[in-house]
Amino acid sequence: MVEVTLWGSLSAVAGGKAKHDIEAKDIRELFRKLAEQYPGIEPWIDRGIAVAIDGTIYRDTWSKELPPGAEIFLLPRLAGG
Amino acid sequence: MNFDPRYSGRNFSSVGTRPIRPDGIDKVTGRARYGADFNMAGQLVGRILRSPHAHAVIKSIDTSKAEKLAGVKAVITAKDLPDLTDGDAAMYDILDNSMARKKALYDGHAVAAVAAIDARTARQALKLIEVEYEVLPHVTDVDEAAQHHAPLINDQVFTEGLEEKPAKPSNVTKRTQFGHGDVHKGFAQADFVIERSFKTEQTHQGYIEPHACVASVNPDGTADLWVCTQGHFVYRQHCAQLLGLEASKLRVTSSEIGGGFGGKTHVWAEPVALALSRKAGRPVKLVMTRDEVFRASGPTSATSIDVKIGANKDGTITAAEATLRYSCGPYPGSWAEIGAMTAFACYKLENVKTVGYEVLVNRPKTAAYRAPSAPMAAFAVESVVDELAKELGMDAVEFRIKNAAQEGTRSSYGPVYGPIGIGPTLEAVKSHPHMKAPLKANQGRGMACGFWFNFGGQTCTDLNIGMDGTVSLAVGTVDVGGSRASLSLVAAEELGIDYSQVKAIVADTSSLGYNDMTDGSRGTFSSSMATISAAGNAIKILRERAAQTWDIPVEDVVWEKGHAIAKGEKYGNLAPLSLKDIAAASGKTGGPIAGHSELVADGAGVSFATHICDVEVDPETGSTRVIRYTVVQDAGKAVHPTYVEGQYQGGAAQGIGWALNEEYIYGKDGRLQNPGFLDYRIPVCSDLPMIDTQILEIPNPNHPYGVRGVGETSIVPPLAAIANAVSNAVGVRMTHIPMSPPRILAALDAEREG
Amino acid sequence: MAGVAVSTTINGDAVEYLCQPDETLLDVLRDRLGLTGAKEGCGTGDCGACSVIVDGRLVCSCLVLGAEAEGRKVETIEGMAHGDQLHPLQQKFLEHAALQCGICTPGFLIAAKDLLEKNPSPTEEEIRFGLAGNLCRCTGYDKIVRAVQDAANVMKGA
Amino acid sequence: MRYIRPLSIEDAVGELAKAVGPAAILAGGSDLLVRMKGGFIEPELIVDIKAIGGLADITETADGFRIGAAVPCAVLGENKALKQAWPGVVEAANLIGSKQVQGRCTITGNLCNASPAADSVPALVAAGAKAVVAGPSGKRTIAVEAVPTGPGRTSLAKGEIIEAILLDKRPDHAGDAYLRFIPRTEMDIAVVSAGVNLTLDDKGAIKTARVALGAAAPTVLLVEEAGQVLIGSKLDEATLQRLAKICSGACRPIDDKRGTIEFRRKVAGVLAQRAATTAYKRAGGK
Repeated sequence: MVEVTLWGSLSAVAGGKAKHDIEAKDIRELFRKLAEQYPGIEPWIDRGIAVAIDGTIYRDTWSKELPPGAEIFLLPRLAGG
Repeated sequence: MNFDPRYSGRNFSSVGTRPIRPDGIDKVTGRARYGADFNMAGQLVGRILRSPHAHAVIKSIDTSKAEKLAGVKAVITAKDLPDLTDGDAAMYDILDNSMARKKALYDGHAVAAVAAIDARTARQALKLIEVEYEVLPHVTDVDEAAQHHAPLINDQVFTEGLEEKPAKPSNVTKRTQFGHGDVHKGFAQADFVIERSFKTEQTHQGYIEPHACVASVNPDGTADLWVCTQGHFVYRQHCAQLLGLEASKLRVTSSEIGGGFGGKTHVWAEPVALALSRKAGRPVKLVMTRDEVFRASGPTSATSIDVKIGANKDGTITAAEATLRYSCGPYPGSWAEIGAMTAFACYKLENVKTVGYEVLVNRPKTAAYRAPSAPMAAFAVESVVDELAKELGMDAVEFRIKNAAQEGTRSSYGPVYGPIGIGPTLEAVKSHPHMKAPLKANQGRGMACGFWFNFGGQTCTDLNIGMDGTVSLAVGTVDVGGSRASLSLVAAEELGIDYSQVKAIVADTSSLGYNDMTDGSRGTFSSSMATISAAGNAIKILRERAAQTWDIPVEDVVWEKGHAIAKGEKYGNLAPLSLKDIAAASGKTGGPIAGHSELVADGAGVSFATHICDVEVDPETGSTRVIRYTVVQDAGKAVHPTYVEGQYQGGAAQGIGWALNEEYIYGKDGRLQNPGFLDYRIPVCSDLPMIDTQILEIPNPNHPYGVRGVGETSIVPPLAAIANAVSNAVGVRMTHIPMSPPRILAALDAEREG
Repeated sequence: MAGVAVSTTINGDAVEYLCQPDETLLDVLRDRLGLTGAKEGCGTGDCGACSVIVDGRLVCSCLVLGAEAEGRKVETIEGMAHGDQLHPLQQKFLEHAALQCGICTPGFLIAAKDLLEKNPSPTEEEIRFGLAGNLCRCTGYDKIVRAVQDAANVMKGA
Repeated sequence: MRYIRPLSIEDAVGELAKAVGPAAILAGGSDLLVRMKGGFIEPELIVDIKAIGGLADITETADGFRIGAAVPCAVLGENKALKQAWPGVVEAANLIGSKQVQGRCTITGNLCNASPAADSVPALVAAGAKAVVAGPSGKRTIAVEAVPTGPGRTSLAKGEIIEAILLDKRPDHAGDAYLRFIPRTEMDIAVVSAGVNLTLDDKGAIKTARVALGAAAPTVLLVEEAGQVLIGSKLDEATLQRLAKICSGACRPIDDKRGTIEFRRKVAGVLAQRAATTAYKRAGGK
């Protein structure tokens, strides 16, 4: 079980709640379970969500494991110059 | 992938040196080939007809006269680019932006295009195309567009991110929010609160090379595209999808790129060139004029930002809040969102809240520009931070040091920071001689901080060892400022050979696996990881070949300083085999030796910078000159320090231009008034002083060398640093960027009149 | 439209071409003669990327008609090195990393060559004003100015 | 389209006079080629005047200087005698565009382009320069301020060419200066500008004065009242204040992408003061 924090706008489509406890071993499973629970999140995942694990931002490594006790924070996937 | 990206704190022999870049001679002799320097047999000239209206329904387009003109080989409109986007809204916007479908949404929006045997014929043909417009009311100002009575740009847009879905459409496409704590409580605790509103005008990346491409589509569905781009693989995906081509049959070659800064991360005319070529059955060269670059590529957002910061008497910030409105052009974007994330990223805050609003306007579609959205937010925040320090009677640097984020701080955008460099850059600034240098009358000194995330992404490289022992490195990130030199250094470092033995090239889309866009300061970060990985794979083969030669187990062979060494006393008489030796024998030991790597380079390290700037203001004319400038920035690890300095200096120079003179000026008619380098005033050589740099190296734990990105952060602090310097020079707080002479003189006169 | 026959000298070689009366020297160099070292950054004389020297005068080739080159001597970036011997400015631009994307580099080198021929010991200010007609968006000009200073020292010593 | 390079002014005038479609004179081309590139004009005939005898020369005569219509501005800066006599005119000419542009552009072209913001024109007007006009009915000499009649318009008739600009020989105790305001340090078009030309009497008081403003009205503005206020003074603070006020008041500027009405008014006065101060010093005043 990991505790996941959603950024402001995303929590609006996840029952208005910023913090969620989810049983997930990696980013892929986290996204799947979030989408099962809150179908409104799916288009956001398609557009891109980055996952910060203990402060390090992962944008594409969906196989990245979520260590127990780690701080998991979801962020928009951004564009750069 | 068994690649371990963790920082290892090793010593270097090549990394950190400053050799001459591999593409240098071609560039000083005029041989390097950029977007417009390539030609194909039978090539036609493409030209685009653009809307003179900011907002208009396209009622009809009659191309018959143009088609009849001798020498015209193809005329296209949106009909020739049918919608194949299959519900993908972002791709549909790219399609519509390439060629307007129902409405022209800004001055310069493409409505038709021709391919002809020469430029003169193409120009004449454009004049023969008859477009019937129904002109609609337009809006170009970000604040006006956000009003509920503003002309609607897209009546299908309802503001996202609100608690309830709005009943009426709006130009505000999205609301986003970040932060933590309770700002109301925080402001209640504050002894001092400063609240101000700011505006920044739209600027352009201003790369000197206009967009240019040569497109050739064959009847069998294969195609070639030669183009200046920051991401040829992304261009391939987008063009293939928009044209209905199979991606692997469209080969995109990235030319030398004459500057991008985010502006070449997006297709504009490339799908048009391909469509023209398909229709004409001949290659088509399409080069934008400078006027077209300004009117119809992707400038940055214009913004309107409110900032409120409170602090108690001891100098601790108790609460910080910002509302940010960013223009997106006529299509939805996420630019205010990035501004909202970066605004307070430098600080340790108990209570912080930022809200971003994305706003549609009748201007060209916003694209990324170097740390996109961060400079405007930093301008607003760092101006208020400076003012608050004054109010508190604290030194501006000390106040920032007291409130700087550090390892373990919860960032204003959410996650907790690992090791970061904001504190060290501030300490370096505090002790920098620049801070103590004397100033004369009408001169002032300012400083400001900046933050950027930095990205990684999908990356693929190939490392091939020739029979003579030299190494060719094929990378898929585009070289925008010397990355072939830095990546060659990395290959040399890993293999233990001399830099001169490595030659890096940027491979085309048919020669290498997919690579993400070269954006977010990711070029050296990502491709160095992939190069380290590819070199590791090559070394594995080199060891195997040596083991085979010696007829010993591969486990007993190690790779040290460019040589295979048989480890163990029993091999005492085996002389080490050099890379050259092994390469020479490769034909008889199993064939060519290569290392390949494909990976997602994630874990980019955030970076911070603090800048110091001295200005002199002429109080009679409002003219401002930057007389001294210093950049202090964390690089994580500088692979090629000279090019790192170059990034720092270039970012600062762009920020100086933005702060003082660059802006898009629209007339009441919604037309861009200054689409050229004469009146869009980027800094010239005599406008700038030398730009001093100090590179800090706080290793990124997620890169073997500790590399963070370096390309973007340096454009973030200058707007605020200069505004703070102007304020310290002549006592006026400038809240509107650019701080052009008429704006400064008006502010000074208002101050004098009290 | 009647073509104009032009006989001229480019980088020391006699060259003949036929061009249209409204064609610029830049178009002729790039599209007819394959000399693509001069770049078109603006086409209006505001960026200097197309700089060439005509009869000893530094000009923007986008503001010269191809027809005007009749009987003149034109120098372009392609003629700056002597065989495999780079001009000191070219060498110093490489050593100082005075280029990032490199699109402005040919124009800067030509302008700097003209500057040093007229003023072999320029001050920093003279270099900055002398090169103000050449836009660079990558470097902030710092390393360009240093490269020109260094080249001037080398050339004086030579 | 035809390109011709006549060898005599008569041939050039003849070709222009008989041209059927739009015709353009080419000297430096720094305005013409930009306008052609932008599609603002498509001339049927381009008359390159650089091969016409004498047009590429600066000659010093008993009366002063004769600057041929095809002399690039860079050459003005290299002419020591001219620079010494008319430093304000030369500095104005050497502010146009970049080094590259100065290698081509001419003061005659700058005048005939008829931009209110032309750099060399206020300096020429202040200097009392004259233009020699050759046309189908012979030659005439006119004051330079009589050439532009509005933005992009001149008083020249079909077939007429300005073949030279004339500047008077300088008496003792004379000086001129030109200043413009631009947002950058180089490469910009003047937001507003001022040219001042003074002669002093033996005691250092101003004997004659001409003040001209650029980018302050549809054409260059000769501010006679400003000249009057200087005459008799030694450029004391009160006179400078009055000069600034008169110049600011004389402006009829517009708001545009380069500046505002208020900015232009105010800075016109500031520049007139500064240019007058420089001209006064150059004339030997203290």
